[in-house]
Amino acid sequence: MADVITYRDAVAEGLAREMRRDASVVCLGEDIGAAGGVFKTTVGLLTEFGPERVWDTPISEQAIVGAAMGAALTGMRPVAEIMFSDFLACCWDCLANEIPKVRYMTGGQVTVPLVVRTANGGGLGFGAQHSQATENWALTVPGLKIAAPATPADVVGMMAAAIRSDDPVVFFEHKALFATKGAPPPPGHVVGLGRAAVVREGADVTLVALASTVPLALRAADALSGEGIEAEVVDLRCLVPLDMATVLASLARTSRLVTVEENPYQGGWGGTVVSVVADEGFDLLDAPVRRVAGECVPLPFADALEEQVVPTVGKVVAEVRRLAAY
Amino acid sequence: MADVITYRDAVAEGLAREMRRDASVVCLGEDIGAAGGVFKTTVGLLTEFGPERVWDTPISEQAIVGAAMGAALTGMRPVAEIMFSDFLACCWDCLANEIPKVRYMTGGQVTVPLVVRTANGGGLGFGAQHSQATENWALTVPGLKIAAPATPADVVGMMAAAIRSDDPVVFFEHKALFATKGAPPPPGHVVGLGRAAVVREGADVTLVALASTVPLALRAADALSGEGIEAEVVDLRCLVPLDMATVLASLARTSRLVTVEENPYQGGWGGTVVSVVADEGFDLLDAPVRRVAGECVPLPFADALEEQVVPTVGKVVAEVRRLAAY
Amino acid sequence: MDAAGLLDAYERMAVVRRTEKAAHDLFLRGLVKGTTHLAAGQEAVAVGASAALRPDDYVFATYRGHHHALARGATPEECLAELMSRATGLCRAKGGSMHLTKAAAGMLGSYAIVGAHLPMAVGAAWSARLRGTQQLAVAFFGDGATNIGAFHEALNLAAVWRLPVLFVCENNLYMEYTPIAEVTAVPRPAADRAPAHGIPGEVVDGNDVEAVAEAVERLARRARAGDGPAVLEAETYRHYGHSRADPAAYRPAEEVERWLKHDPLDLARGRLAERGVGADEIARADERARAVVERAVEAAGAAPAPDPREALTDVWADGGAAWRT
Amino acid sequence: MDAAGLLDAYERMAVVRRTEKAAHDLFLRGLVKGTTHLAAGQEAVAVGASAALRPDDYVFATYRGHHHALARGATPEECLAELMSRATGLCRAKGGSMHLTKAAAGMLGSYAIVGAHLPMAVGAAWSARLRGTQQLAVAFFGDGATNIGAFHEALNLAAVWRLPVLFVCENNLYMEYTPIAEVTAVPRPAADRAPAHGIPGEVVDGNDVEAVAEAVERLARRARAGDGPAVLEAETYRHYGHSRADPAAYRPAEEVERWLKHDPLDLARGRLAERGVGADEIARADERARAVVERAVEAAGAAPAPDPREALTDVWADGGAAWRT
Ligand SMILES: Cc1ncc(C[n+]2csc(CCOP(=O)(O)OP(=O)(O)O)c2C)c(N)n1
Ligand SMILES: Cc1ncc(C[n+]2csc(CCOP(=O)(O)OP(=O)(O)O)c2C)c(N)n1
Ligand SMILES: [Mg+2]
Ligand SMILES: [Mg+2]
Repeated sequence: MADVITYRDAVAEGLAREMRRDASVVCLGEDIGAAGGVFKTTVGLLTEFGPERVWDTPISEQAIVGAAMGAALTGMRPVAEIMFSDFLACCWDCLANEIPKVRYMTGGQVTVPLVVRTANGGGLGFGAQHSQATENWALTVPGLKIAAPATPADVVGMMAAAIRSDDPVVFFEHKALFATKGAPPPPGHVVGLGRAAVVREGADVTLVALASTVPLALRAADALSGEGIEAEVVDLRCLVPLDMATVLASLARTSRLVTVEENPYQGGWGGTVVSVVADEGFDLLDAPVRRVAGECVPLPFADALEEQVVPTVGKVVAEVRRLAAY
Repeated sequence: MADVITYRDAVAEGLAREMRRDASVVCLGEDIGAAGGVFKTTVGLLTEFGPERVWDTPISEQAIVGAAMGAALTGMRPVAEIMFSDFLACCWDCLANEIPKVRYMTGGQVTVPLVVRTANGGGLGFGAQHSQATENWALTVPGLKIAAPATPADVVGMMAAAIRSDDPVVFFEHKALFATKGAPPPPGHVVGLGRAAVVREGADVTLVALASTVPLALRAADALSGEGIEAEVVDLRCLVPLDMATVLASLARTSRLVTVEENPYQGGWGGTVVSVVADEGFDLLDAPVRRVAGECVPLPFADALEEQVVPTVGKVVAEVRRLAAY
Repeated sequence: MDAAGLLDAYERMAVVRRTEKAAHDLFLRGLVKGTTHLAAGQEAVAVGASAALRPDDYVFATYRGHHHALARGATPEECLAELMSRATGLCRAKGGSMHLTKAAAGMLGSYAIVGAHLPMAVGAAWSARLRGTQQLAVAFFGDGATNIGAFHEALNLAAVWRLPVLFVCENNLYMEYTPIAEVTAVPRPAADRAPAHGIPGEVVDGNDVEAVAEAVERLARRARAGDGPAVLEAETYRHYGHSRADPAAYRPAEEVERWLKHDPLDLARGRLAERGVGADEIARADERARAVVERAVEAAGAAPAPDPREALTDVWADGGAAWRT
Repeated sequence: MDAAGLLDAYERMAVVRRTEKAAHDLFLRGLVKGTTHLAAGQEAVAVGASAALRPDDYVFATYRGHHHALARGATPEECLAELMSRATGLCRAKGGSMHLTKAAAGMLGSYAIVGAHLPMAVGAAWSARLRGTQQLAVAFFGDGATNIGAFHEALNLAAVWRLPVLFVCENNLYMEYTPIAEVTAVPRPAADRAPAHGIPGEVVDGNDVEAVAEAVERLARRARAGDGPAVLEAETYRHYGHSRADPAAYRPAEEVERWLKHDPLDLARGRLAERGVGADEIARADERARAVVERAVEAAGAAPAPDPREALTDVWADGGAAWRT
């Protein structure tokens, strides 16, 4: 293996590893076969595994996710691709009302071991209907596990965990990270779901980040370091299970917290994190908690406008400065 | 008019008042015409306004909400009924990706003056797919106004505001409140969207509630009063616009805050409220903030089980006691 | 069907009929909470189809699914216990009337959002094909479901992949309270849509248990042979209202009368007589049905309520419900 | 069409063709960010349909919608300025290539989620009927959209309510990279689905601007007269790949060649000659098209970027974006 791998290639690698391990893993989605996916995240799978393992579908998101559910109920481990996470809306009934509830409402008679992979987030200039960070949609629904890796190694390790999970997992691959590179994962690499990572240590403030905002928070931390403020950066990696233990432990060291979220402030995941902190971590706090999140608007097309509404290094730095001065 | 009106009748009354005022108001939905709605919330409309104003539809949630959008773009003020709020998932693309974004992404060329009414929440024993409180789904999407009245008078007054609004409004009618009664609204009653109401004053703790949890919070406040704890109860009435000014003003008086939410803790609206409080109201807080919310599970069928997972008077009282003792 | 087979089918239908009656009475007595959607009148669809299926085939049904659960082997006691919120219910009182499920018998669920389960059935058929098991998947749904998008997406995908799945529409002429004809652009809501997806669409007398069994058997054979899915539209009628205590006043009296005269149990009884099955034998079948449902009502009523702690189990495969550390 | 009408249509198509070429070049030069879905090759559908519509009719299009915006009266400059993120763009740089909209000209938007705008067109037609205006609504969409649920829900509702709406499919044989035939159970993805909703489904040569205009005119007349919706499937082909710099290597060379020989502009040019329009007149039309697009590229390029404060306007009808107090 090369000494670096892109996040994009890591997706295909993560899928291929599990497909080699387990014949019950099958993929379906639009243009994932011969075309290798519109983001080239399934390149090579059709060639290696053939058309009985990699299925091109019509533009039928409800049928894709519903079929995945039916297959998962009957012995397979399907991995469905929904091309852009905005389109989760097109199969939201299945994803919100069926998949996460069927085990519970049958009194545990069935399991639903499936993965729904999707390209999430902004930064590529695709406009209001192809740029949303929709991980917070999934968070509103109990019964879904939610993975959102920030590095190529985590893509592979979390993909392994997601596919092996007997529970349904929504796997958010971030569009703006596809071209990023990182250390390749060792063979057999598995990153259990629900374990956050402290990706930078620091004593002054905790930055809680996810997916695209992890490198952003790290850049902000570097900038702050020059001003004598040392930020600890926690990569949540999953929203469910949510590793509040790691967040609270970090807060115990730093006493200050900022969430860095791409999803909008209203209804964003940071609200859930902050509300746990404002309850269980209240005594640890030396300053207000801040959320640097998306503005509560649709995503505009022009870069000059988009910059105004998504989290940026500058915004994180400014908020942390305010907190440090508190 | 009688000296009390049910919440259920208030829905039909609110609709009728606006339909009388404005010929561009038209209703569509499943079984809303001859049948008067499955919750009897549109009784009398077909008779009074005829089939050109009240339209029965097929079971086609995407077509219902999409058609409402198309009509709203072209000079009408449609009011679409989605029978149960769980089924918003069946038209989530239109509701999350189209309706709230079209004005913004066309640079303000169009407006979308429509209302989507829906029966929300649990308490009637309808099980996992007909009992959800899904107001938090709508909160994840900038561009939707969100109304959720708790009393018959507010139903009428907020319906007037919602229908007159040039912005799209999701109007959550609570199933468990349909049979409740209250003072009838005066003629011309309008309750502007985005104005919370302090429905009980008290100096010791602020309870922030919405729709079904308003009467619940009031009962808890009564119980607590017997123990010498005076709770102020804020009925948010809307999630967007969110009246944080009223919440923060109350907190300034009480220094303690508990949200009472029917939606699940994870991704629930209380997270957004609490995160604003933990930021802008941090100095006002004398104790941790607590959220009494739905458990993070699908809604179980049996009463004995449902009670475990929804907010109850007992749970609110217990949390407030803990805070008061802090 | 031979006489013995038909008698067996008759008895199964009688059990469904009586279970539904029991559910109705228990609802009126306040012992079943929430709502029920009874299938009395539609028994022949479930029992006829089941007679033609293999034990390892998959069935997906709707909120109006008691008859399918029973036809696939759930006992009246399990079903009624579920409706009565008992720990011994099919879903341990977590599902309720709308979600009867007996996974161990291939009855993979009753789903309460119209149309949602059709793609699932497609997926189960796809899985069967991938595993090479010759299993069939059957989705039962109402006439109203044919106007929702998921229906069409499911049919097209099943057709393109030539999957062993049958789409069985129970056309009972009504959605909740609105006649299907008022909101549907074609006369046969299901069968007339099949050609849009290149698959056969048949209509059958859904009150004739033998006709249903014959049609399902034939279409199943075809599907198992790799010739792809089919749509079967079964014409039938519900004896009760849509749900709860709906008196169904929106239905013309002569329509109700006509259909009550075309009762699936009467029809089967007539056929049994034609085939020389004596009235006493039929009476014994009726009596067995009566007894089993009577015992079921008692046993379900006597069963304990669920342990409240059950509310926080079964979200995840590990049995728990923890969403955070 | 008479000679003058056809020449006008030809010039309009030439403007579209050149605008798309300009967009393509600007994209490759990094001056258009994100993505573009070009309609070169499909001009005749937009221009032919527009020729048959009234100015107050409503048009709903997809992310591949430049030709529809232009056909309805948006200028190349407005369109290119939008693609180039300029303040003078059709949507003030908030929409981008996928969302060209000119509401003032009844072009009520380009929508980027497949199928979503079909119900909207139904709603606009419903509104026209309620207001008694005899306006028509037209939804343009791709072959791929015929497999998504919203398509069927829209057709059925339009049929049941007999609304003045036309569903015009631009069948260019491909979704993004997958041939439509591989994932669709019937040969004519749109026209073969129309009977499932009791409405006529016609096929037309989508590269023949006159044929398109004729068909739309005829179906529009019918719809305005209260005879309900129709499906028109226009066979056409895109000259570029699906989006961005897709080289469309998945398309067989002989297929591409065949379709390039059946170019809508060539076809119209031939017809013009047949009708005695001289080569010089056609050349002048070409020259006008060239000039308008050249000026558009310059003007758009010279236009200012949007004011960053615009990011927080236009969520609400009051012009603002405040979600809380
Ligand atoms: C998507 C969706 N919309 C609406 C409903 C409410 N609803 C429940 S049953 C029903 C009527 C269904 O009619 P049909 O499909 O004919 O089945 P039947 O009840 O007659 O068996 C409706 C509208 C629902 N459950 N799901
Ligand atoms: C619901 C949905 N699924 C997937 C996509 C991604 N996507 C964009 S264009 C496209 C192909 C559409 O094909 P077709 O309808 O034939 O239109 P064409 O691009 O050929 O004009 C797909 C799959 C989308 N935009 N929306
Ligand atoms: Mg029916
Ligand atoms: Mg196409």
